[in-house]
Amino acid sequence: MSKLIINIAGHDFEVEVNKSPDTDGFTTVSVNGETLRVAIAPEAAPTAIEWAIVGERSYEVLFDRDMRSIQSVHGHHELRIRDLEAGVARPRSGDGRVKAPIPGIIANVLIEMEQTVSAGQPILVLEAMKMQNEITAPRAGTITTLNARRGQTVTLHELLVEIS
Amino acid sequence: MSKLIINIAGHDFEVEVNKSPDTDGFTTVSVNGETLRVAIAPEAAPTAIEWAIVGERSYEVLFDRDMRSIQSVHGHHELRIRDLEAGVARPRSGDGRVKAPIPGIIANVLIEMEQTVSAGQPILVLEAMKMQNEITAPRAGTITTLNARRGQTVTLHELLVEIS
Amino acid sequence: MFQKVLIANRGEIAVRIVRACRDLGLATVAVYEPSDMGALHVRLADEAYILNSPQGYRDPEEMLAVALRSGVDAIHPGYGLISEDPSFKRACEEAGITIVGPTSEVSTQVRDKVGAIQRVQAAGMPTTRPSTRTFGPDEGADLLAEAQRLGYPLVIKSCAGGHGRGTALVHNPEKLLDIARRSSAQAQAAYRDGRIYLEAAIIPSRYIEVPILGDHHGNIIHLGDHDGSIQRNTRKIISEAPAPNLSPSQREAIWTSAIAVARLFGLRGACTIEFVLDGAGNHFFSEVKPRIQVEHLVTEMITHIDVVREQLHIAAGLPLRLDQTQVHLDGHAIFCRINAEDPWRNYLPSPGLISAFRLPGGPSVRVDTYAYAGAEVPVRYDSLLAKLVVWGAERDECLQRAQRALQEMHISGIQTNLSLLQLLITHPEFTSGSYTTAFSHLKLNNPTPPPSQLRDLAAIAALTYLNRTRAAQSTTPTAYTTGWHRDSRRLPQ
Amino acid sequence: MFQKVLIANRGEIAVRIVRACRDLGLATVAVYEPSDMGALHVRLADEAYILNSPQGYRDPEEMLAVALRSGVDAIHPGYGLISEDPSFKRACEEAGITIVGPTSEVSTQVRDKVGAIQRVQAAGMPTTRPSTRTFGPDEGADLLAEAQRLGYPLVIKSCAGGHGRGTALVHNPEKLLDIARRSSAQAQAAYRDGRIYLEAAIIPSRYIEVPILGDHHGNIIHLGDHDGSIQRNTRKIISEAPAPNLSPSQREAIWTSAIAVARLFGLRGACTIEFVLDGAGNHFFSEVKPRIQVEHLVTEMITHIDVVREQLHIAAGLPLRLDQTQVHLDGHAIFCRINAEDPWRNYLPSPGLISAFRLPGGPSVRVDTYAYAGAEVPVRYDSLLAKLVVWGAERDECLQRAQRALQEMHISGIQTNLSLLQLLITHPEFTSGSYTTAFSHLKLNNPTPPPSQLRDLAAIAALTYLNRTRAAQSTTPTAYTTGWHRDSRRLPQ
Repeated sequence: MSKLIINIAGHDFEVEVNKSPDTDGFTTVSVNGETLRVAIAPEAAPTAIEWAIVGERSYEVLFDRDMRSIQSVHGHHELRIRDLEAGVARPRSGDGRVKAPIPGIIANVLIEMEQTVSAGQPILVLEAMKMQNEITAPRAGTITTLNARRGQTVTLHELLVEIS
Repeated sequence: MSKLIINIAGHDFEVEVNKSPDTDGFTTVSVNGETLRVAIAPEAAPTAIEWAIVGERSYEVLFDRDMRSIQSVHGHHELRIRDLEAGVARPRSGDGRVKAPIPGIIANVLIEMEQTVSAGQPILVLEAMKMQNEITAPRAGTITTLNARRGQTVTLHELLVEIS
Repeated sequence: MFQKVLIANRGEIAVRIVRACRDLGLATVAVYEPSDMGALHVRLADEAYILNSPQGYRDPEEMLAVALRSGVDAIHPGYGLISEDPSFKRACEEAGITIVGPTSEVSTQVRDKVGAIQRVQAAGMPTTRPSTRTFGPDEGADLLAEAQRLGYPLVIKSCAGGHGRGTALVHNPEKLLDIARRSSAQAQAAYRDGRIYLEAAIIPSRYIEVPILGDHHGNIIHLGDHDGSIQRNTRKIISEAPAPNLSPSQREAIWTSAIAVARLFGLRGACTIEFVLDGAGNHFFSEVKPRIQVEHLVTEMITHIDVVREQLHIAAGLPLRLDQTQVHLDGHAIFCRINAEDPWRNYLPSPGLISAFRLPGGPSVRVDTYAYAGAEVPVRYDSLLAKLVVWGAERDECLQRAQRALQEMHISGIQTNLSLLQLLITHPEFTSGSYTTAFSHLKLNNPTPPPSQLRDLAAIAALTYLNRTRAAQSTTPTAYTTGWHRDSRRLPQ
Repeated sequence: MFQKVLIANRGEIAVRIVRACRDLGLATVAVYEPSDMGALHVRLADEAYILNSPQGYRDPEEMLAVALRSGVDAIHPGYGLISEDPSFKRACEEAGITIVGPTSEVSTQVRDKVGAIQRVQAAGMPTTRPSTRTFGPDEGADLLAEAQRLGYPLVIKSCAGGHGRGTALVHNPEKLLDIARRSSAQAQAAYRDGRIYLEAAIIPSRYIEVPILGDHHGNIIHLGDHDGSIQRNTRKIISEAPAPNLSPSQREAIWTSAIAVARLFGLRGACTIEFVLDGAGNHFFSEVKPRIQVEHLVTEMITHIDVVREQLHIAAGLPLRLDQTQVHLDGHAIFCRINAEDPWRNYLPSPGLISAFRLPGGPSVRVDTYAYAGAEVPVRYDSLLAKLVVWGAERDECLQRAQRALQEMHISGIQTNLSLLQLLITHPEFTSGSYTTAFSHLKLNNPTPPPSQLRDLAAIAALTYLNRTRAAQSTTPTAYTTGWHRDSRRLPQ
């Protein structure tokens, strides 16, 4: 038995999962105390297109890499998963490191070392795929690392800025 | 340097390959003494659709699992590859074991133990995907193993018959 | 119009029906056998019910139970499976659920192929000459006597199913019983019905098919014609619309016959009237298909009519939205049936995981399929994998585009008949449009490309071989290390 | 007709041109930068030449050298890259190689957007009101003075490219220079040309586009119209044909203007005449696109004309095969541009390996793309991944089908704007057809599904999470083990 809190589009659901599927492939899941029979695609291979059947309702779903969003024909929703067995919850947003989200060229540096920034403030412009992409501060703080200069080519996940 | 004999659609080609591709990704290959520059898809991942560029000619190719056929827009051709470094050539056709090529049900058994069969003679009928599929003897000989009876369900590659 | 439709089928046709319902804003209910749980028709439907009885898709009672449980107001049966089962239709009618297609009564009448021919004959129209009755697999003596009466050559046909599995030409009495047994077994495997009948053979012959639409208000229109003469391994794999090499008056005569047959039987919904054409160009009624055709795409391309949408409209009791003068037959279309099978190994079915899958694109190209990269071709069902149709303003343009689309389409992981289709559509007998059913038995030679191309392919094969053996050093199959890799492969006739 | 055609482009448009050539039986020559070696346009062409200069696809000299070396008799430049470069066209003309599209002279004239507007104005037709000249990024004072003369609100436009990157609305002088600098930088990134000009804003406005075909014999026809008002992140992502909510007389007037503009410039081949429509329904000439449009599929669906095929016919000197009365505008089409980008993260481009890819099918649905499962979305190029177009006899049918096709389409491994497109085409302002360019800036709320659906999705997410963490026990990303997984995502406006 696993217990999770699933937050979809701002709504909390308490989910309990009985881990062994029956012979038809359905697993019994309780959501906010309501019992559902749920079948999902047997393997989460990267090439698989994920599907699920809940009772007699059919779904195709698309999670992003970190399961922070769920997409279906019903729309694109933010997703937060809290595994009650994995201990204390820690928000991920505390991280002040800014890494290159895609490879590209630094088109503009909008901040300086030691500068104070607010969350959401544009700090860099990264040119990639013929677009100028603004990179914003993930949190408020002071710039303590600045590894980006105009015209510089950066690789995926390269550390560009740190905000403390 | 590797040396191979490639037989396509009954035509022999002696191929020598210089193993290191140049910076553009082209490898120098000699075919019957003629020098060609060849680039092929970097990895043969099962999900990849294989392509090649020979000089300035572009190809998409499809090999079957054992590289015994090659398909392109120019047609479907039998292929035999002889690797001169892999020692003496041994024809594969000597094998008299008949395995289930696909899962299915034995719809009919057309031979008996100890019976003499000729190459190409129908020996079994396997029903699968709503079709009756005739299985023929891969070589002439005597039936020495018979593991198939009418109505039996067989799995992929299950040994059904042996001809000695 | 309906609110919610149950799709009593699987595979690409179930997907096709889900699409038509969605395009009309109707909710869809899919059914699935356990082995089809992740199939596309299940994924795309709004609701999905598992079928637990051993008969699965072929169980009329469980199907009706799902219909009642899910609260649908209509059932679309597709083709095959229980689509032509009059008892299922009757049960639906009695339960007050609309079943898309002709009534159970009409289905019973046209299902009796011999009876249907006799009725058309009685109405004064030309028909093929069938045996007076049908035969089980063990009625050898009676069959021989009836064959004698009809005269040779003759054609054995299955009572169930179409022109396909079970159909065989017999030239003399010596071979009749052997071929009949084989036909019966094929029909049994394909349609779960081993009964057969005989028909005087017409040689050379062509199969000309006329799709019609009939509503509940007495309106019947035809949607042109197509040629379904080309089969391989007992399956129609290429159709083209309009049928080539027919004069306007021949075509008009066939259409008129088709409408007359449709009126005679009171056909409703989308049906197809099938004719055999003899060498002199005379047409003979052969049978009625009281359901959507596999190759209906070829009709949709030349009429711009969504036939499944029209089926739903008609079933809902709405009058036809077009009269005959509003049906514009525009250009030319070629349909190819892509099967998961290996034509170079006696059409051995090829189930398994599709590792790569790329569809052709561009203008006037359409592919209907349940498959995609990463999908599984199941072992249990028919080998029909995808349906390709292309359109062109002229036949030549259409031929060129069909060739291009087949070249572009790529499927690996399993074997398909794509290379066979390429051979067929570039064959002079096909490109000239002069083919008959005899083309189905023509031995095809794989043309050898010019030496420079073979040389290039040899270089590619060598480099690929070296890459693969290097990559998989430890897991090299024995076949790779024994020196020669070969297999004798010829295209069976 | 030509024997062999060089395609001086990449991506889906290069693939589209290969298809058109194949459909005509012409040999094709592709070019590729080293990073595009395995790209689809290279695979599908008969020949492929590597471009070694650092400018690659944008190097007119190397392109011409390949054309001469490969012995082609025509070049199709597609759109973007060097397709509108008069110097490349002139070099081809001088080398005796036909370049598909208008002459270098005409290209020079229409490339000067301000000059083109002035010429149309001089011919007595209504036009937008542009600045008298163009500006570089550092001409702030002059720009302010010119803006004062034109009056606010006004639109900054890039000299190169289309309505897209660089276009920005300015309401007052305080913001002009900041916005102009940004526009210029965007245009520089997208088109390698940072020059801009100003235009008096028309609010509310719609962009109405009229594709035309002109041959070398003085014949010019139009192919209806479409609405290109809807942009997101400076790109037209939805087009529909015909443009909704136009009266027959408005439409007729716009078509007449388009033909007149085409005659004025002596346009040949496939070009598009763009107009701005004001709130009162008056139209104003805005610019000429002297090349195939990204969204030409929308025209092909309502006319059944293969526009690229016609381009080749015209370039070969053949007269138009249709006159205006033979162009039947049939039904309705909606076009969606599918980009490799994350609309939920400020449209961040999303290169990478496409792990799953499934196209929609069924009648009247078409997707043109260079992508397939296992293909790579390259880092270096535009985010345009696929083009979806659907057709319906009526606008409502078309809308329903567009929604269905977007739901069916599945791409994973990279981020795409599919869910954004779904939001847009189901938005009341879009479905009513009453939208203007203001719709491009509308903040969209992701509607919350009913609680029972959220509950189901929660159950699915939980089970998937458990499966994934179980499967990848050792390689679990830290994010999975810290308890909360979250990210604040809002759709930028």
